[in-house]
Amino acid sequence: MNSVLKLTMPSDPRYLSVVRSVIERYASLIGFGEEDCRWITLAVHEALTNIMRHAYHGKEDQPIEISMGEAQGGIEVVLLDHGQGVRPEQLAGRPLDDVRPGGLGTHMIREIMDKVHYAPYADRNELRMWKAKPAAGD
Amino acid sequence: MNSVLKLTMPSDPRYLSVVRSVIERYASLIGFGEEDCRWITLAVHEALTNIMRHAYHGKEDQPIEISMGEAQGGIEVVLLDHGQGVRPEQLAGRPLDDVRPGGLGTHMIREIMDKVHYAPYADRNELRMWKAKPAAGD
Amino acid sequence: MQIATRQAANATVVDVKGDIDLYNSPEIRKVILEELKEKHTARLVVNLTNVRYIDSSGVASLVEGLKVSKTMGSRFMLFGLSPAAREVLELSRLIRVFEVFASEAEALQAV
Amino acid sequence: MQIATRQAANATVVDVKGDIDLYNSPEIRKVILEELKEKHTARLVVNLTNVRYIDSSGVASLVEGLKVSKTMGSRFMLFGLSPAAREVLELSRLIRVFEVFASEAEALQAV
Ligand SMILES: Nc1ncnc2c1ncn2[C@@H]1O[C@H](COP(=O)(O)OP(=O)(O)O)[C@@H](O)[C@H]1O
Ligand SMILES: Nc1ncnc2c1ncn2[C@@H]1O[C@H](COP(=O)(O)OP(=O)(O)O)[C@@H](O)[C@H]1O
Repeated sequence: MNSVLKLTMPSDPRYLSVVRSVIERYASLIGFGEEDCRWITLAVHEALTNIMRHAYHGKEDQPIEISMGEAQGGIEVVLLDHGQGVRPEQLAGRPLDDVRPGGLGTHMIREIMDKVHYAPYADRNELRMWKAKPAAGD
Repeated sequence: MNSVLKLTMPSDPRYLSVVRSVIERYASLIGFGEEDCRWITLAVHEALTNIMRHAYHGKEDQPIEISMGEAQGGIEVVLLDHGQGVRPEQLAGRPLDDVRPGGLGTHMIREIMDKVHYAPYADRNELRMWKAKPAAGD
Repeated sequence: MQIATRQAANATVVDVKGDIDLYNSPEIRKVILEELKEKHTARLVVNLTNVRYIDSSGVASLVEGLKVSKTMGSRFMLFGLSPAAREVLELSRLIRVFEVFASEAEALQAV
Repeated sequence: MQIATRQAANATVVDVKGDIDLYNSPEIRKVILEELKEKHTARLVVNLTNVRYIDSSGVASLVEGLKVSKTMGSRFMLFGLSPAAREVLELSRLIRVFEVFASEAEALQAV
Protein backbone atom coordinates (compact mmCIF):
# COMPACT_ATOMS: atom_id res chain seq x y z
CA MET A 1 0.00 0.00 0.00
CA ASN A 2 0.99 3.54 -0.65
CA SER A 3 -0.12 4.84 2.72
CA VAL A 4 -0.97 8.50 2.36
CA LEU A 5 -2.72 9.51 5.55
CA LYS A 6 -1.66 8.36 8.97
CA LEU A 7 -3.49 9.24 12.14
CA THR A 8 -2.33 8.56 15.68
CA MET A 9 -4.91 8.68 18.46
CA PRO A 10 -5.32 7.54 22.06
CA SER A 11 -7.60 4.59 22.78
CA ASP A 12 -10.31 6.95 24.03
CA PRO A 13 -13.80 6.52 22.50
CA ARG A 14 -14.19 10.29 22.66
CA TYR A 15 -12.15 10.66 19.48
CA LEU A 16 -14.04 8.08 17.43
CA SER A 17 -16.21 10.69 15.74
CA VAL A 18 -13.13 12.61 14.57
CA VAL A 19 -11.64 9.46 13.09
CA ARG A 20 -14.91 8.56 11.39
CA SER A 21 -14.93 11.87 9.61
CA VAL A 22 -11.39 11.27 8.28
CA ILE A 23 -12.21 7.81 6.97
CA GLU A 24 -15.48 8.93 5.39
CA ARG A 25 -13.84 11.90 3.63
CA TYR A 26 -10.86 9.93 2.47
CA ALA A 27 -12.97 7.12 1.02
CA SER A 28 -15.10 9.67 -0.79
CA LEU A 29 -12.02 11.45 -2.13
CA ILE A 30 -10.61 8.31 -3.73
CA GLY A 31 -13.89 7.48 -5.44
CA PHE A 32 -16.27 5.54 -3.21
CA GLY A 33 -19.95 6.46 -3.31
CA GLU A 34 -21.80 7.85 -0.33
CA GLU A 35 -23.19 4.53 0.87
CA ASP A 36 -19.86 2.70 0.56
CA CYS A 37 -18.19 5.53 2.48
CA ARG A 38 -20.64 5.01 5.33
CA TRP A 39 -20.00 1.26 5.34
CA ILE A 40 -16.21 1.59 5.27
CA THR A 41 -16.42 4.11 8.09
CA LEU A 42 -18.54 1.73 10.14
CA ALA A 43 -16.12 -1.16 9.60
CA VAL A 44 -13.10 0.88 10.67
CA HIS A 45 -15.02 2.28 13.61
CA GLU A 46 -15.96 -1.22 14.77
CA ALA A 47 -12.37 -2.39 14.46
CA LEU A 48 -11.23 0.60 16.53
CA THR A 49 -13.76 -0.05 19.28
CA ASN A 50 -12.59 -3.68 19.37
CA ILE A 51 -9.03 -2.52 19.93
CA MET A 52 -10.19 -0.20 22.70
CA ARG A 53 -12.24 -2.87 24.45
CA HIS A 54 -10.37 -6.10 23.80
CA ALA A 55 -6.74 -5.23 23.10
CA TYR A 56 -6.53 -2.35 25.61
CA HIS A 57 -9.31 -3.51 27.98
CA GLY A 58 -10.83 -0.05 28.18
CA LYS A 59 -7.61 1.82 29.05
CA GLU A 60 -8.06 5.15 27.31
CA ASP A 61 -4.50 6.46 26.99
CA GLN A 62 -2.95 3.81 24.78
CA PRO A 63 -1.79 4.53 21.21
CA ILE A 64 -3.65 3.46 18.10
CA GLU A 65 -2.30 4.14 14.64
CA ILE A 66 -4.54 4.28 11.58
CA SER A 67 -3.05 4.35 8.08
CA MET A 68 -5.03 4.62 4.91
CA GLY A 69 -4.16 4.49 1.27
CA GLU A 70 -5.00 2.98 -2.06
CA ALA A 71 -3.89 -0.53 -3.01
CA GLN A 72 -4.80 -2.73 -5.96
CA GLY A 73 -7.78 -0.70 -7.01
CA GLY A 74 -9.24 -0.40 -3.54
CA ILE A 75 -8.95 1.29 -0.18
CA GLU A 76 -6.65 -0.21 2.41
CA VAL A 77 -6.87 0.71 6.08
CA VAL A 78 -4.34 -0.64 8.57
CA LEU A 79 -4.81 -0.40 12.33
CA LEU A 80 -1.92 -0.91 14.73
CA ASP A 81 -2.08 -1.37 18.48
CA HIS A 82 0.31 -2.47 21.20
CA GLY A 83 -2.27 -4.12 23.41
CA GLN A 84 -3.11 -7.72 24.07
CA GLY A 85 -3.28 -9.77 20.89
CA VAL A 86 -5.28 -12.91 20.30
CA ARG A 87 -4.88 -15.78 17.89
CA PRO A 88 -6.56 -14.78 14.62
CA GLU A 89 -9.17 -17.53 14.93
CA GLN A 90 -10.31 -16.06 18.26
CA LEU A 91 -11.29 -12.89 16.49
CA ALA A 92 -14.81 -14.11 15.86
CA GLY A 93 -18.28 -13.05 16.82
CA ARG A 94 -21.26 -15.15 17.75
CA PRO A 95 -23.69 -16.75 15.27
CA LEU A 96 -25.90 -13.98 13.96
CA ASP A 97 -29.16 -15.82 14.57
CA ASP A 98 -28.52 -15.86 18.31
CA VAL A 99 -30.14 -12.63 19.46
CA ARG A 100 -28.11 -11.10 22.29
CA PRO A 101 -26.07 -7.97 22.82
CA GLY A 102 -22.47 -7.98 21.54
CA GLY A 103 -20.53 -10.14 19.13
CA LEU A 104 -21.54 -8.11 16.09
CA GLY A 105 -18.45 -6.07 15.29
CA THR A 106 -16.29 -8.72 13.65
CA HIS A 107 -19.24 -9.87 11.52
CA MET A 108 -19.90 -6.34 10.34
CA ILE A 109 -16.25 -5.84 9.47
CA ARG A 110 -16.12 -9.05 7.46
CA GLU A 111 -19.38 -8.36 5.66
CA ILE A 112 -18.38 -4.83 4.71
CA MET A 113 -14.74 -5.26 3.71
CA ASP A 114 -13.51 -7.57 0.94
CA LYS A 115 -10.37 -8.64 2.78
CA VAL A 116 -9.61 -8.65 6.49
CA HIS A 117 -6.30 -9.84 7.85
CA TYR A 118 -5.38 -9.80 11.52
CA ALA A 119 -1.83 -10.52 12.67
CA PRO A 120 -0.53 -10.40 16.25
CA TYR A 121 3.22 -9.67 16.22
CA ALA A 122 5.62 -9.57 19.17
CA ASP A 123 5.53 -5.78 19.44
CA ARG A 124 2.17 -4.94 17.90
CA ASN A 125 -1.12 -6.21 16.51
CA GLU A 126 -1.98 -5.35 12.95
CA LEU A 127 -5.39 -5.40 11.32
CA ARG A 128 -5.47 -4.87 7.55
CA MET A 129 -8.75 -4.23 5.81
CA TRP A 130 -9.26 -3.80 2.09
CA LYS A 131 -12.27 -3.05 -0.06
CA ALA A 132 -12.40 -2.86 -3.86
CA LYS A 133 -13.51 0.37 -5.47
CA PRO A 134 -16.74 0.23 -7.44
CA ALA A 135 -16.03 -0.55 -11.09
CA ALA A 136 -16.02 2.60 -13.24
CA GLY A 137 -19.53 3.32 -14.45
CA ASP A 138 -21.21 1.72 -11.44
CA MET B 1 0.70 20.60 25.01
CA ASN B 2 -0.81 17.23 25.55
CA SER B 3 -0.95 16.34 21.86
CA VAL B 4 -3.74 13.85 21.36
CA LEU B 5 -4.28 13.57 17.63
CA LYS B 6 -1.48 13.49 15.12
CA LEU B 7 -2.01 13.35 11.40
CA THR B 8 0.67 12.80 8.76
CA MET B 9 -0.14 13.77 5.19
CA PRO B 10 1.67 14.46 1.92
CA SER B 11 1.92 18.06 0.72
CA ASP B 12 -0.82 17.45 -1.83
CA PRO B 13 -3.74 19.95 -1.81
CA ARG B 14 -6.03 17.03 -2.61
CA TYR B 15 -6.06 16.01 1.04
CA LEU B 16 -6.86 19.44 2.46
CA SER B 17 -10.56 18.72 2.77
CA VAL B 18 -9.87 15.60 4.83
CA VAL B 19 -7.65 17.55 7.20
CA ARG B 20 -10.21 20.33 7.51
CA SER B 21 -12.79 17.84 8.68
CA VAL B 22 -10.43 16.55 11.40
CA ILE B 23 -9.65 20.04 12.71
CA GLU B 24 -13.29 21.11 12.66
CA ARG B 25 -14.46 18.00 14.51
CA TYR B 26 -11.68 18.12 17.03
CA ALA B 27 -12.25 21.79 17.85
CA SER B 28 -15.95 21.10 18.29
CA LEU B 29 -15.24 18.11 20.52
CA ILE B 30 -13.14 20.13 22.95
CA GLY B 31 -15.76 22.84 23.27
CA PHE B 32 -15.49 25.48 20.54
CA GLY B 33 -18.71 26.77 19.01
CA GLU B 34 -19.61 26.27 15.38
CA GLU B 35 -18.28 29.60 14.16
CA ASP B 36 -14.98 29.30 16.04
CA CYS B 37 -14.55 25.80 14.63
CA ARG B 38 -14.87 27.21 11.12
CA TRP B 39 -12.34 29.93 11.87
CA ILE B 40 -9.80 27.59 13.42
CA THR B 41 -10.20 25.26 10.47
CA LEU B 42 -9.58 28.12 8.06
CA ALA B 43 -6.44 29.23 9.92
CA VAL B 44 -4.93 25.74 9.92
CA HIS B 45 -5.92 25.28 6.29
CA GLU B 46 -4.18 28.53 5.32
CA ALA B 47 -1.05 27.53 7.19
CA LEU B 48 -1.04 24.17 5.41
CA THR B 49 -1.40 25.73 1.98
CA ASN B 50 1.51 28.06 2.85
CA ILE B 51 3.69 25.08 3.64
CA MET B 52 2.68 23.44 0.36
CA ARG B 53 3.39 26.54 -1.71
CA HIS B 54 6.25 28.24 0.08
CA ALA B 55 8.14 25.61 2.06
CA TYR B 56 7.72 22.79 -0.49
CA HIS B 57 7.31 24.98 -3.61
CA GLY B 58 4.37 22.95 -4.87
CA LYS B 59 6.03 19.54 -4.58
CA GLU B 60 3.15 17.25 -3.64
CA ASP B 61 4.87 14.26 -2.07
CA GLN B 62 6.57 15.87 0.91
CA PRO B 63 5.56 15.09 4.50
CA ILE B 64 3.52 17.43 6.71
CA GLU B 65 2.71 16.57 10.30
CA ILE B 66 -0.24 18.09 12.13
CA SER B 67 -0.63 17.66 15.89
CA MET B 68 -3.51 18.95 17.91
CA GLY B 69 -4.28 19.05 21.55
CA GLU B 70 -5.43 21.18 24.44
CA ALA B 71 -3.07 23.57 26.22
CA GLN B 72 -3.71 26.28 28.78
CA GLY B 73 -7.44 26.40 28.24
CA GLY B 74 -7.23 26.51 24.48
CA ILE B 75 -6.58 24.52 21.33
CA GLU B 76 -3.02 24.14 20.14
CA VAL B 77 -2.19 23.02 16.62
CA VAL B 78 1.40 22.41 15.57
CA LEU B 79 2.48 21.99 11.94
CA LEU B 80 5.83 20.49 11.03
CA ASP B 81 7.49 20.47 7.63
CA HIS B 82 10.95 19.68 6.29
CA GLY B 83 10.90 22.18 3.46
CA GLN B 84 12.56 25.53 2.98
CA GLY B 85 12.26 27.71 6.06
CA VAL B 86 12.31 31.49 6.19
CA ARG B 87 13.21 33.96 8.90
CA PRO B 88 10.09 34.48 11.05
CA GLU B 89 9.83 38.15 10.05
CA GLN B 90 9.54 37.12 6.39
CA LEU B 91 6.35 35.30 7.19
CA ALA B 92 4.22 38.31 6.47
CA GLY B 93 1.53 39.26 4.01
CA ARG B 94 0.86 42.52 2.25
CA PRO B 95 -1.02 45.47 3.70
CA LEU B 96 -4.69 44.58 3.63
CA ASP B 97 -5.80 47.80 1.99
CA ASP B 98 -3.77 47.00 -1.11
CA VAL B 99 -6.29 45.09 -3.23
CA ARG B 100 -4.52 42.36 -5.15
CA PRO B 101 -4.54 38.59 -5.24
CA GLY B 102 -2.44 36.79 -2.61
CA GLY B 103 -0.80 37.80 0.64
CA LEU B 104 -3.90 37.08 2.72
CA GLY B 105 -3.10 33.80 4.43
CA THR B 106 -0.74 35.01 7.16
CA HIS B 107 -3.12 37.86 8.03
CA MET B 108 -6.02 35.47 8.36
CA ILE B 109 -4.00 33.15 10.58
CA ARG B 110 -2.96 36.00 12.88
CA GLU B 111 -6.44 37.45 13.08
CA ILE B 112 -8.05 34.13 13.88
CA MET B 113 -5.57 32.61 16.32
CA ASP B 114 -4.52 34.19 19.62
CA LYS B 115 -0.89 33.10 19.39
CA VAL B 116 1.16 32.19 16.34
CA HIS B 117 4.78 31.17 16.63
CA TYR B 118 6.94 30.13 13.68
CA ALA B 119 10.37 28.63 14.19
CA PRO B 120 12.72 27.32 11.47
CA TYR B 121 15.05 24.67 12.93
CA ALA B 122 17.92 22.86 11.22
CA ASP B 123 15.87 19.76 10.44
CA ARG B 124 12.33 21.12 10.36
CA ASN B 125 10.07 24.16 10.45
CA GLU B 126 7.51 24.41 13.18
CA LEU B 127 4.41 26.56 13.29
CA ARG B 128 2.51 26.64 16.59
CA MET B 129 -0.93 28.17 16.74
CA TRP B 130 -3.05 28.58 19.84
CA LYS B 131 -6.54 29.91 20.45
CA ALA B 132 -8.29 30.32 23.80
CA LYS B 133 -11.54 28.50 24.38
CA PRO B 134 -14.61 30.65 24.87
CA ALA B 135 -15.16 31.36 28.57
CA ALA B 136 -17.77 29.05 30.08
CA GLY B 137 -21.21 30.52 29.66
CA ASP B 138 -20.33 32.42 26.46
CA MET C 1 -25.35 12.90 21.85
CA GLN C 2 -28.37 14.20 23.76
CA ILE C 3 -30.98 12.03 25.37
CA ALA C 4 -34.30 12.95 26.98
CA THR C 5 -37.46 11.12 28.01
CA ARG C 6 -41.05 12.28 27.88
CA GLN C 7 -44.57 10.91 28.30
CA ALA C 8 -46.76 10.56 25.22
CA ALA C 9 -50.19 8.96 25.44
CA ASN C 10 -49.72 5.48 26.90
CA ALA C 11 -45.95 5.35 26.43
CA THR C 12 -42.62 6.80 27.47
CA VAL C 13 -40.64 8.15 24.54
CA VAL C 14 -36.84 8.32 24.63
CA ASP C 15 -35.62 11.03 22.24
CA VAL C 16 -32.04 10.55 21.13
CA LYS C 17 -30.09 13.11 19.15
CA GLY C 18 -26.62 12.69 17.62
CA ASP C 19 -24.41 9.67 16.98
CA ILE C 20 -24.75 6.55 19.13
CA ASP C 21 -21.35 4.94 19.51
CA LEU C 22 -19.06 3.35 22.08
CA TYR C 23 -18.48 6.80 23.59
CA ASN C 24 -22.07 7.39 24.58
CA SER C 25 -23.98 4.11 24.28
CA PRO C 26 -23.50 3.46 28.05
CA GLU C 27 -25.66 6.53 28.63
CA ILE C 28 -28.49 5.40 26.37
CA ARG C 29 -28.28 1.91 27.89
CA LYS C 30 -28.61 3.39 31.37
CA VAL C 31 -31.68 5.46 30.47
CA ILE C 32 -33.41 2.53 28.78
CA LEU C 33 -32.73 0.08 31.62
CA GLU C 34 -33.81 2.62 34.25
CA GLU C 35 -37.12 3.15 32.47
CA LEU C 36 -37.77 -0.57 32.18
CA LYS C 37 -36.40 -1.91 35.46
CA GLU C 38 -36.97 0.92 37.91
CA LYS C 39 -39.89 2.86 36.50
CA HIS C 40 -41.54 -0.28 35.15
CA THR C 41 -42.55 1.53 31.99
CA ALA C 42 -45.05 -0.66 30.15
CA ARG C 43 -44.37 0.80 26.68
CA LEU C 44 -40.97 2.24 25.85
CA VAL C 45 -40.55 3.92 22.47
CA VAL C 46 -37.10 4.98 21.25
CA ASN C 47 -37.11 7.91 18.82
CA LEU C 48 -34.16 7.57 16.42
CA THR C 49 -35.25 10.33 14.03
CA ASN C 50 -32.27 12.50 14.92
CA VAL C 51 -29.71 9.71 15.02
CA ARG C 52 -27.52 9.66 11.94
CA TYR C 53 -25.05 7.06 13.03
CA ILE C 54 -25.26 3.97 15.21
CA ASP C 55 -22.51 1.42 15.84
CA SER C 56 -22.55 -2.13 17.19
CA SER C 57 -22.36 -0.95 20.79
CA GLY C 58 -25.44 1.18 20.15
CA VAL C 59 -27.17 -1.82 18.60
CA ALA C 60 -26.11 -3.87 21.64
CA SER C 61 -27.79 -1.35 23.97
CA LEU C 62 -31.00 -1.62 21.98
CA VAL C 63 -30.82 -5.42 22.02
CA GLU C 64 -30.31 -5.33 25.77
CA GLY C 65 -33.34 -3.05 26.14
CA LEU C 66 -35.38 -5.47 24.05
CA LYS C 67 -34.31 -8.46 26.17
CA VAL C 68 -35.03 -6.71 29.47
CA SER C 69 -38.41 -5.55 28.18
CA LYS C 70 -39.31 -9.19 27.44
CA THR C 71 -38.32 -10.25 30.97
CA MET C 72 -40.33 -7.39 32.46
CA GLY C 73 -43.35 -8.01 30.23
CA SER C 74 -43.05 -4.53 28.71
CA ARG C 75 -43.13 -3.41 25.10
CA PHE C 76 -40.00 -2.00 23.38
CA MET C 77 -40.38 -0.11 20.11
CA LEU C 78 -38.23 1.92 17.73
CA PHE C 79 -39.18 4.57 15.20
CA GLY C 80 -37.62 7.10 12.86
CA LEU C 81 -34.65 5.03 11.68
CA SER C 82 -32.38 6.91 9.28
CA PRO C 83 -31.23 4.94 6.23
CA ALA C 84 -27.83 4.53 7.91
CA ALA C 85 -29.29 3.23 11.18
CA ARG C 86 -31.57 0.86 9.29
CA GLU C 87 -28.62 -0.45 7.27
CA VAL C 88 -26.69 -1.22 10.44
CA LEU C 89 -29.61 -3.14 11.97
CA GLU C 90 -30.03 -5.01 8.70
CA LEU C 91 -26.33 -5.83 8.50
CA SER C 92 -26.47 -7.27 12.00
CA ARG C 93 -29.63 -9.24 11.02
CA LEU C 94 -31.43 -7.63 13.94
CA ILE C 95 -33.95 -5.48 12.15
CA ARG C 96 -36.51 -8.31 12.30
CA VAL C 97 -36.31 -8.81 16.08
CA PHE C 98 -37.31 -5.21 16.82
CA GLU C 99 -40.71 -3.61 16.48
CA VAL C 100 -39.85 -0.82 14.06
CA PHE C 101 -42.33 1.94 13.12
CA ALA C 102 -42.11 4.75 10.61
CA SER C 103 -43.41 7.46 12.91
CA GLU C 104 -44.20 8.23 16.52
CA ALA C 105 -47.94 8.18 15.81
CA GLU C 106 -47.70 4.65 14.40
CA ALA C 107 -45.64 3.45 17.35
CA LEU C 108 -48.08 4.92 19.88
CA GLN C 109 -51.10 3.42 18.10
CA ALA C 110 -49.59 -0.06 17.77
CA VAL C 111 -51.59 -2.72 19.60
CA MET D 1 -15.96 21.14 -6.74
CA GLN D 2 -18.09 21.49 -9.86
CA ILE D 3 -18.16 24.51 -12.08
CA ALA D 4 -20.44 25.38 -15.02
CA THR D 5 -21.31 28.50 -16.99
CA ARG D 6 -24.62 29.53 -18.49
CA GLN D 7 -26.26 32.54 -20.11
CA ALA D 8 -28.91 34.45 -18.15
CA ALA D 9 -30.44 37.64 -19.55
CA ASN D 10 -27.57 40.03 -20.24
CA ALA D 11 -24.96 38.14 -18.26
CA THR D 12 -22.91 34.97 -18.03
CA VAL D 13 -23.40 33.13 -14.76
CA VAL D 14 -20.68 30.90 -13.32
CA ASP D 15 -22.26 28.30 -11.01
CA VAL D 16 -19.83 26.88 -8.49
CA LYS D 17 -20.61 23.93 -6.24
CA GLY D 18 -18.48 22.58 -3.39
CA ASP D 19 -15.46 23.93 -1.54
CA ILE D 20 -13.10 26.41 -3.21
CA ASP D 21 -9.58 25.79 -1.95
CA LEU D 22 -6.00 25.50 -3.16
CA TYR D 23 -6.86 22.15 -4.72
CA ASN D 24 -9.40 23.51 -7.17
CA SER D 25 -9.11 27.31 -7.24
CA PRO D 26 -6.87 27.10 -10.38
CA GLU D 27 -9.91 25.68 -12.18
CA ILE D 28 -12.26 28.46 -11.15
CA ARG D 29 -9.56 31.03 -11.97
CA LYS D 30 -9.22 29.54 -15.45
CA VAL D 31 -12.96 29.65 -16.15
CA ILE D 32 -13.30 33.24 -14.95
CA LEU D 33 -10.31 34.52 -16.92
CA GLU D 34 -11.42 32.68 -20.05
CA GLU D 35 -14.86 34.30 -19.88
CA LEU D 36 -13.39 37.75 -19.39
CA LYS D 37 -10.33 37.67 -21.64
CA GLU D 38 -11.32 35.33 -24.45
CA LYS D 39 -15.09 35.52 -24.60
CA HIS D 40 -15.11 39.21 -23.66
CA THR D 41 -18.11 38.68 -21.42
CA ALA D 42 -19.47 42.11 -20.49
CA ARG D 43 -21.18 40.97 -17.26
CA LEU D 44 -19.84 38.03 -15.31
CA VAL D 45 -21.82 36.85 -12.30
CA VAL D 46 -20.40 34.24 -9.94
CA ASN D 47 -22.99 32.14 -8.11
CA LEU D 48 -21.64 31.11 -4.71
CA THR D 49 -24.93 29.74 -3.34
CA ASN D 50 -23.59 26.20 -3.23
CA VAL D 51 -20.14 27.07 -1.93
CA ARG D 52 -19.77 26.30 1.74
CA TYR D 53 -16.07 26.94 2.13
CA ILE D 54 -13.63 29.31 0.45
CA ASP D 55 -9.96 29.81 1.35
CA SER D 56 -7.49 32.58 0.56
CA SER D 57 -6.54 31.05 -2.77
CA GLY D 58 -10.23 31.07 -3.72
CA VAL D 59 -10.45 34.70 -2.63
CA ALA D 60 -7.31 35.41 -4.69
CA SER D 61 -8.98 33.97 -7.81
CA LEU D 62 -11.99 36.21 -7.27
CA VAL D 63 -9.74 39.25 -6.74
CA GLU D 64 -7.91 38.38 -9.93
CA GLY D 65 -11.21 38.14 -11.80
CA LEU D 66 -12.21 41.53 -10.43
CA LYS D 67 -8.93 43.14 -11.53
CA VAL D 68 -9.08 41.65 -15.03
CA SER D 69 -12.72 42.74 -15.38
CA LYS D 70 -11.66 46.32 -14.63
CA THR D 71 -8.94 46.18 -17.29
CA MET D 72 -11.36 44.74 -19.82
CA GLY D 73 -14.12 47.19 -18.93
CA SER D 74 -16.45 44.37 -17.87
CA ARG D 75 -18.57 43.96 -14.80
CA PHE D 76 -17.78 41.31 -12.13
CA MET D 77 -20.42 40.39 -9.57
CA LEU D 78 -20.95 37.84 -6.81
CA PHE D 79 -24.12 36.50 -5.26
CA GLY D 80 -25.33 33.87 -2.82
CA LEU D 81 -22.50 34.07 -0.28
CA SER D 82 -22.87 31.60 2.56
CA PRO D 83 -22.17 32.98 6.05
CA ALA D 84 -18.78 31.22 5.95
CA ALA D 85 -17.80 32.68 2.56
CA ARG D 86 -18.92 36.15 3.65
CA GLU D 87 -16.87 35.87 6.84
CA VAL D 88 -13.75 35.01 4.85
CA LEU D 89 -14.20 38.00 2.55
CA GLU D 90 -14.79 40.20 5.58
CA LEU D 91 -11.73 38.87 7.37
CA SER D 92 -9.61 39.67 4.33
CA ARG D 93 -11.20 43.14 4.16
CA LEU D 94 -12.24 42.41 0.60
CA ILE D 95 -15.99 42.29 0.91
CA ARG D 96 -16.22 46.02 0.11
CA VAL D 97 -14.27 45.83 -3.16
CA PHE D 98 -16.70 43.34 -4.70
CA GLU D 99 -20.21 43.94 -5.96
CA VAL D 100 -22.10 41.47 -3.79
CA PHE D 101 -25.81 40.69 -4.29
CA ALA D 102 -28.21 38.57 -2.31
CA SER D 103 -29.75 36.76 -5.27
CA GLU D 104 -29.28 36.06 -8.96
CA ALA D 105 -32.26 38.26 -9.82
CA GLU D 106 -30.72 41.23 -8.00
CA ALA D 107 -27.36 40.72 -9.68
CA LEU D 108 -28.93 40.51 -13.13
CA GLN D 109 -31.02 43.63 -12.55
CA ALA D 110 -28.14 45.73 -11.21
CA VAL D 111 -27.40 48.76 -13.36
N1 LIG E 1 -8.79 -6.08 18.30
C1 LIG E 1 -9.05 -7.17 19.05
N2 LIG E 1 -8.12 -7.62 19.93
C2 LIG E 1 -8.38 -8.70 20.68
N3 LIG E 1 -9.51 -9.42 20.62
C3 LIG E 1 -10.47 -9.03 19.78
C4 LIG E 1 -10.30 -7.90 18.95
N4 LIG E 1 -11.42 -7.76 18.20
C5 LIG E 1 -12.25 -8.75 18.54
N5 LIG E 1 -11.69 -9.55 19.48
C6 LIG E 1 -12.31 -10.77 20.07
O1 LIG E 1 -13.36 -11.21 19.18
C7 LIG E 1 -14.63 -11.25 19.88
C8 LIG E 1 -15.77 -10.82 18.94
O2 LIG E 1 -15.69 -9.42 18.66
P1 LIG E 1 -16.96 -8.66 18.13
O3 LIG E 1 -17.60 -9.48 17.04
O4 LIG E 1 -16.55 -7.30 17.74
O5 LIG E 1 -17.99 -8.60 19.32
P2 LIG E 1 -17.84 -8.04 20.79
O6 LIG E 1 -16.70 -7.09 20.72
O7 LIG E 1 -19.15 -7.40 21.06
O8 LIG E 1 -17.55 -9.22 21.65
C9 LIG E 1 -14.44 -10.30 21.05
O9 LIG E 1 -15.31 -10.63 22.12
C10 LIG E 1 -12.97 -10.52 21.42
O10 LIG E 1 -12.79 -11.65 22.20
N1 LIG F 1 5.15 28.11 5.71
C1 LIG F 1 5.88 29.05 5.06
N2 LIG F 1 7.15 28.79 4.70
C2 LIG F 1 7.89 29.72 4.08
N3 LIG F 1 7.42 30.95 3.75
C3 LIG F 1 6.17 31.28 4.07
C4 LIG F 1 5.33 30.34 4.74
N4 LIG F 1 4.14 30.94 4.93
C5 LIG F 1 4.21 32.19 4.41
N5 LIG F 1 5.43 32.40 3.89
C6 LIG F 1 5.90 33.66 3.28
O1 LIG F 1 5.02 34.72 3.70
C7 LIG F 1 4.40 35.34 2.57
C8 LIG F 1 2.97 35.75 2.87
O2 LIG F 1 2.14 34.62 2.99
P1 LIG F 1 0.58 34.76 2.84
O3 LIG F 1 0.12 35.91 3.66
O4 LIG F 1 -0.04 33.45 3.19
O5 LIG F 1 0.28 35.14 1.33
P2 LIG F 1 0.67 34.36 -0.01
O6 LIG F 1 0.93 32.96 0.38
O7 LIG F 1 -0.54 34.53 -0.88
O8 LIG F 1 1.89 35.09 -0.53
C9 LIG F 1 4.51 34.34 1.44
O9 LIG F 1 4.50 34.94 0.18
C10 LIG F 1 5.83 33.64 1.77
O10 LIG F 1 6.91 34.38 1.27
